[in-house]
Amino acid sequence: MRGRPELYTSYAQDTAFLNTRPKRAWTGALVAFALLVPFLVTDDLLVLLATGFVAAIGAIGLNIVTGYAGQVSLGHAFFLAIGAYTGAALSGDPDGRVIGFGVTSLPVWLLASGLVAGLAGLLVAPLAVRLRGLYLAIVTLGLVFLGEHVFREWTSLTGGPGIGRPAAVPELLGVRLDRPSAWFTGPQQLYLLMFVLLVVFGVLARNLVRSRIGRAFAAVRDRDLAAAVIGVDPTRYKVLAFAISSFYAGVAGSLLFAVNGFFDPGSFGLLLSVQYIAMVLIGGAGTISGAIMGALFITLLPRVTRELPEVLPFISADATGAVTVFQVEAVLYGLLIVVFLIVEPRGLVGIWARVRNYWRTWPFSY
Amino acid sequence: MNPTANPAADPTANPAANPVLEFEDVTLAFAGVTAIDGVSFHVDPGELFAIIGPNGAGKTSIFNVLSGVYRPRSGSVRFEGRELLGVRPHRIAALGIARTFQNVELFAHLNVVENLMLGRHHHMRCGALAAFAWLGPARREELANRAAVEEVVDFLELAPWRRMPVGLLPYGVRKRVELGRALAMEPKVLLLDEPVAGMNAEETEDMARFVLDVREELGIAIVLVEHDMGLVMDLADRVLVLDFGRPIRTGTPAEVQRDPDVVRAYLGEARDHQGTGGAA
Amino acid sequence: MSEFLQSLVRGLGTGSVYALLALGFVIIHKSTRVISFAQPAFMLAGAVLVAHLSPGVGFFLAVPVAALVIAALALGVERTVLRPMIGKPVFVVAIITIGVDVVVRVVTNAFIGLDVLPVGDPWGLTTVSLLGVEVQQRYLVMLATTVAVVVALFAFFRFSRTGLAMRAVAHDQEVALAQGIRVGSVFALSWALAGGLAALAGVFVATGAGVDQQLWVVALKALPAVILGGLDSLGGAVAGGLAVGVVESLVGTYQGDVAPWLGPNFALVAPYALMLVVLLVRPHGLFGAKEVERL
Amino acid sequence: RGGDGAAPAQDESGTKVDFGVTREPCPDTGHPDRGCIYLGTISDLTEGPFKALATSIVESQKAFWKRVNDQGGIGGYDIDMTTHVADNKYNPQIHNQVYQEMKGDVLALTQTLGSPTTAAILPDLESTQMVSVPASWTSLWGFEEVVLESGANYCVESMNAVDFAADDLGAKSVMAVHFQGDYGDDAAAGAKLAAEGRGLTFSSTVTQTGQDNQGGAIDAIVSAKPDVVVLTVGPTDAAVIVGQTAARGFTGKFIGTSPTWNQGLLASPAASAIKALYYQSAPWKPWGTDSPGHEAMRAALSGVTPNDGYTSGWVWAYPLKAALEKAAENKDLTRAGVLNAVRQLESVDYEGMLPEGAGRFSGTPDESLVRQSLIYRPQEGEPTGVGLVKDFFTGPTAEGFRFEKPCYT
Amino acid sequence: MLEANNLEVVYDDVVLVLRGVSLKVPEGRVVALLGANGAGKTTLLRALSGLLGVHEGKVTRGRVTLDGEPIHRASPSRIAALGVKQALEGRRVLAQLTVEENLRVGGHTAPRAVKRNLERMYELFPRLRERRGQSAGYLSGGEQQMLSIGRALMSEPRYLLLDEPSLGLAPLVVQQIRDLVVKINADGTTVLLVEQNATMALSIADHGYVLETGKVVMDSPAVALLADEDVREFYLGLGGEGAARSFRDVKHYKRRKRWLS
Ligand SMILES: Nc1ncnc2c1ncn2[C@@H]1O[C@H](COP(=O)(O)OP(=O)(O)OP(=O)(O)O)[C@@H](O)[C@H]1O
Ligand SMILES: Nc1ncnc2c1ncn2[C@@H]1O[C@H](COP(=O)(O)OP(=O)(O)OP(=O)(O)O)[C@@H](O)[C@H]1O
Ligand SMILES: [Mg+2]
Ligand SMILES: [Mg+2]
Repeated sequence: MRGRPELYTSYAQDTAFLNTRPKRAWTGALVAFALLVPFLVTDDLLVLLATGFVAAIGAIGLNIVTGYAGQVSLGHAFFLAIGAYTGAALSGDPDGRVIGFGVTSLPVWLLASGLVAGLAGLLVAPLAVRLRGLYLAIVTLGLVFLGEHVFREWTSLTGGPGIGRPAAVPELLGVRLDRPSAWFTGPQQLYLLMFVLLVVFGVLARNLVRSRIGRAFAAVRDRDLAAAVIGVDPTRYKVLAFAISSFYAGVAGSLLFAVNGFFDPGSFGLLLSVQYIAMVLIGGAGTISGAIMGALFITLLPRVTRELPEVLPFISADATGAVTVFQVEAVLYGLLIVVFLIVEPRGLVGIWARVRNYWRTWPFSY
Repeated sequence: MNPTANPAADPTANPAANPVLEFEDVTLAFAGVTAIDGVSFHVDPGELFAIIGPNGAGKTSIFNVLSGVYRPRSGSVRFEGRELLGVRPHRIAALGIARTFQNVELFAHLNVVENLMLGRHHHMRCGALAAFAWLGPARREELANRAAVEEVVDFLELAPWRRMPVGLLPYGVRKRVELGRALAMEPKVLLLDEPVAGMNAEETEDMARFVLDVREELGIAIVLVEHDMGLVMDLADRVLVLDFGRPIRTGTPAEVQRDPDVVRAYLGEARDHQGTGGAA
Repeated sequence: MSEFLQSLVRGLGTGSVYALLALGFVIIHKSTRVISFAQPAFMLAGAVLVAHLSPGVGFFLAVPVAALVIAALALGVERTVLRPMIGKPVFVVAIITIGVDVVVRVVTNAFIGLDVLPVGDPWGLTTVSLLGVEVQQRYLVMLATTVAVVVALFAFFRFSRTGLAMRAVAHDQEVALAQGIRVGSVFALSWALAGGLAALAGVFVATGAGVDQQLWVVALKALPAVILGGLDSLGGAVAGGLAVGVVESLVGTYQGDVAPWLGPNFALVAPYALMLVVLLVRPHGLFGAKEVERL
Repeated sequence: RGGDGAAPAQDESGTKVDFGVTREPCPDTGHPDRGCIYLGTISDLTEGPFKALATSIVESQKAFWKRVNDQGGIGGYDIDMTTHVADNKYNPQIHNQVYQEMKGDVLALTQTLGSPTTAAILPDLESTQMVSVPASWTSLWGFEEVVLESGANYCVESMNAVDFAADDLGAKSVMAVHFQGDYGDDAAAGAKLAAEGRGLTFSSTVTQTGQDNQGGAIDAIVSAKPDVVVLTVGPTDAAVIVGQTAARGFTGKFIGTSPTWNQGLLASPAASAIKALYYQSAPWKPWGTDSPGHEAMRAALSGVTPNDGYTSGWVWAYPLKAALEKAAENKDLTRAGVLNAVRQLESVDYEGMLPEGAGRFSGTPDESLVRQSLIYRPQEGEPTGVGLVKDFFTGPTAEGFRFEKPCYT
Repeated sequence: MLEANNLEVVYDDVVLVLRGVSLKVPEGRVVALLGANGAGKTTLLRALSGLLGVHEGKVTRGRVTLDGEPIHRASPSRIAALGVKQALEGRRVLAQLTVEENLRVGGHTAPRAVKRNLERMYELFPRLRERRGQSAGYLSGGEQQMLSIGRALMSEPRYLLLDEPSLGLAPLVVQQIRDLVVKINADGTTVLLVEQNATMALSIADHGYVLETGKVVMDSPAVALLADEDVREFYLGLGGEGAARSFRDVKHYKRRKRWLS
């Protein structure tokens, strides 16, 4: 088969996970590079990247319901919160100020967080399947507000707004991963942990979306009436998409604050939901790699905008003047998102597709 | 296609005695419109049954009743003796009724193979957990169904477009993909809603060939709605003519064509309908 | 009884502000199918502008000037940022409006300064007695203004071609273009209207105490209002806005006695709960158009 | 790499240094012969709820440290607090991120604003021995060794407010209307302790920020009709609450905790109600006071519109200055050295801005607790709109209070 | 005269669809445009009516002129105001609007004549009068097609670009459409007719063009096209001898002949 690497000799090859040689090569290189990163950059960046990986898990989840199944949900923050509180409560100190059960083993609380959030998704889904488009988006946003109210009031669980509680304890086989160990610093360990988890959950999601279930999601998204007539039950798959997406959100939620170690109910507002939608759209809806890229983009963007004023000579680094460097940062953050989406509404994946097409046809246009 | 999966080849079925599809005195009304008004007909196994009638006569509505999208006010619809009213669309599809749509209803962002694979959705069983893992059964099932889909691709000569998102395909090809998706469902009855509308003479011929092949090689009963009289008169075994939701005539193509009511309501005078390609 | 009436009137007063905001959302949605999350920023900007203008030119001149300026600002935003997005996925556009909101709001914040800014309205907290119920003047003014605005809008949409053109643009831009409708102008008009309405609402919100940075949060109350009323119905926006105001007020007054277990401040999220319940029954809100679909 | 770098070292005079201290001069203090101590600031500078307050704190502390540098610096070093200033948008996660970014480059934090935000970095502050100055008055800080608090905390301030209400206003019933979180909960806890101690009827209501979100609080006040309401909210919210309750016929008094006040309220529609009903408690004296510290502050900040955010920022900086001086004296300007110096502080020289004896960081929380606060009333013509009613006093409740744990949890 | 000169159109900056197409639509005539699916007929109409932009398409070479004035850079609304109007392909009704509102939208550029034209459309398509208050999205396929044509006629355009008007219409209605085109043409509207139903199109056209993969391959008077071997075979569905074939006979042999491939 030399010289024709793209020729498939079986459907198995065609449907394989990484079905072309360049894809395999790229993925291998990327993974190798990611594993080297903790030894190349400083802790603060590692913490940021670890957060980005967790966000990517959450964004993959949102992408399943929004990008694949076409149900735009602004309620992701609610499910993230459920995951975060489940994880924190399970692994929390039994004698602490807030509810805790002392089950610190990461796999246990991680799974539990996912399941509880997934269950919540399942409960909400019947409402969600009746609605479409912006109605669904805003009703799920309502969920976020109602959730905020509950978390504000349920202080024995959440510690209350403005006070908060410790997050889930990342302990694996008796080792606290957020504390320095003999070989690694805390951030290095967290980075590696989150990276591995992202790979695991990314591969699982990828499997799902190329299965019959993933196709059913897409069918329901593109045209649910027609989907029903060819044998796909739209209600069932909308519910399933919601549940799976919430499961991912739960997992991500429980991990998200494990990096920081602390969180309060104020973290789960409109802004968080919007950030996740932005991740999905900026990455490119309907692709797993897009969700990951989008999550990293949104997570790293503030860091970039913090660095930008230093290299832009016309901005004074003054913290208090009429125009402060922070206002410039915040404005830049907004502007970058706006400009990015105007230039490439299909997101990072769209840019990638363009680059690829350009090189494919280069040097001929058309 | 997979001949063993062909229901019409099932020796236990008794084609002569039992119609596959029975539509009995069905009435369907929307606010202000009676779309179907006391229509009855039946379709025998292996038969090609055509429904014609002016625009808005209720042809598509009959299809929508058959596939469970519309719930008629009264009447009865039976498929292989089983009552279909009240059964939800995806269940009906699983029972073995497949259709194409008047305004092509493909899943625009998926490619041809994926659209056809969706046709096989109810033949597959794997659940979410198996799908996540992509091991053993899930994978085997995927490959087996993929093979079935590739047969349809060959049958309808869709190979050049296999990996193209259907949203980018020419109209004629899309119509063919839709037929393919219906065939991938391995139905017992195939409902075709204006399969050659918007096609030129040559493309119409191609489509006609596929329809005939389906019927002859797979023995599936077909219900055809079409305004191209050349096609209808040529292919159909029996024709039902509707006007304003009411049946005005059922008979062989030749009988129907001569009926003065049909000519007045639908065909129009002074035209030779035989053999003109295109839509008239 | 008088407690009930007072609560009701307060609800109608704040509700009319929500209604103004909701109208802005609906107008933009009607012509673009997008929810503009930039409305909160326009609202804040309007209030800040009035606060700065009214000491100089007086409140009653400051308000129309500010409404016009914010309308022009919205127009500018539409022209530069939204125009290139015509025909792009609505949720992408919605995220863009969030970016716009951040930018406008941060810039506006810089003009708030360290102190609470009064808008200089003449009503203060004076109350009048109306049929035995003590009512704050400003609520009456809000209600009256809202009614006037709504009547004007209705007349405009009813008697001009533009209303129909807007709906055409919203549903299918290519069709609208093919009929010779100037899609760009329709967009511009709807953004400008929505911007002006937001500014007006902002001023009203600020009449009670003054402008601070958190004023924009009020605009979010318009979301349950538009959903409740139906995204594409002007009448629905008004009804939804008033309903949200009244529900909030009545729940605030009575929930403590009736259902304390819902927690203090449940009133603030009650509109969302109401929205959930209503949408269970009517998936397109009270007055929203059903999606028209057939095979 | 991983890790933060900086290994302990010694400068030429034998002072031990590690993080955030360089031999190179500060970028813009203009003393090329001195080294530089970098301090970090994490505050709410753009979109968050405390932006107005935060900007004045930052500006004031800039002036404070500039004055320190002008007066000769500390142990041969200038202090730089302009290089590492970050905006937390009042979000714990962002707070943590920017903290991680700066933590290798600063010796201590001269400001970390907000409780949930600071809580998000607290374990790290402890483990890295990063001494830091909060921009709040929570009773919790009294128990955190690395956190340098100044003045009466909210809890004590409210105790004194209730005692004042009972003694000077003759109140029989008290209601706490408060935000949730350390600020409101701490104050409400103090008010409750005092009310119970004095045998007053007590009730409390939580509310949220936002002008149209005060309906619940207003309804609660109007229906309970307490003699005195202890308010721990934001200024606009206070205007809405005081104005609307008065409009609905409420005639009881309000005592606001310090962050509740803003002189802009005197220009708001609620002004007349506020002038009639409102009292203001405070941990220290306002902008226009005559004391060496206040005078120095006004001189250093000439040209700004008076605002007590400046006063707070200025006062909060004193203990850190004292700790740095002590550490320099000990020839140990490492983080551990600074923390050690904090443990040795018997008192801090607040230049008259706080009463004698304040700033005893060497003692137990109960010993170092500042129990004195003041009461003001709105008064037009004063620089920050308030005039003194009752000078530094310790009410009976605070006097007898055993400070063994934070007032709220 | 509406004229395209050596037109080249590209979609998405990469897909070249028209490769140097020239076409003339003289005032007062009916011109037919034939071509297989995907040949670029619709694209050509879009280029004439200015609607390429909506589809990320661009005229990269050549020009479109109306009475000698170049219009390929003009906005669609301006072109519509000049009297060039395209009836979009594929029943693009505004589903949420009622039938009558759809028609009114069509009259956007001729607001004064709306009332009269509404009456005219209802006379042409009585079916639409019956359904006037109904949401257009619920109409049957053929009814939607009628609505789409009616909407284009509402503004009394000078040049009407009809994209597959007979699609999905009953034979009787196809005759009506044919008669309608003849009538409005007689009333002074110039028509460019894109059709798959070549028999119908050529029977009323003065002139015809055949488009294949983005190029004009035939450009002759309609009568000449009607007589052409290839046109007869591929577009009219007539066998070489001119007799109608039965579909049952053609099914087992396949032909793949194109002029240019
Ligand atoms: N969901 C619906 N709501 C209201 N009216 C409907 C609905 N579906 C169909 N109708 C009406 O019922 C009538 C029959 O429609 P149907 O689509 O069955 O016609 P048809 O025979 O397929 O016509 P065509 O040949 O034009 O496709 C039409 O007048 C149509 O307007
Ligand atoms: N928006 C678009 N982006 C990219 N390619 C397009 C676009 N629209 C059309 N095309 C391509 O341009 C070619 C010509 O399309 P066009 O719609 O003009 O053909 P047509 O002759 O009208 O065909 P039909 O008979 O199917 O209507 C097709 O190959 C089509 O795939
Ligand atoms: Mg039909
Ligand atoms: Mg076309």
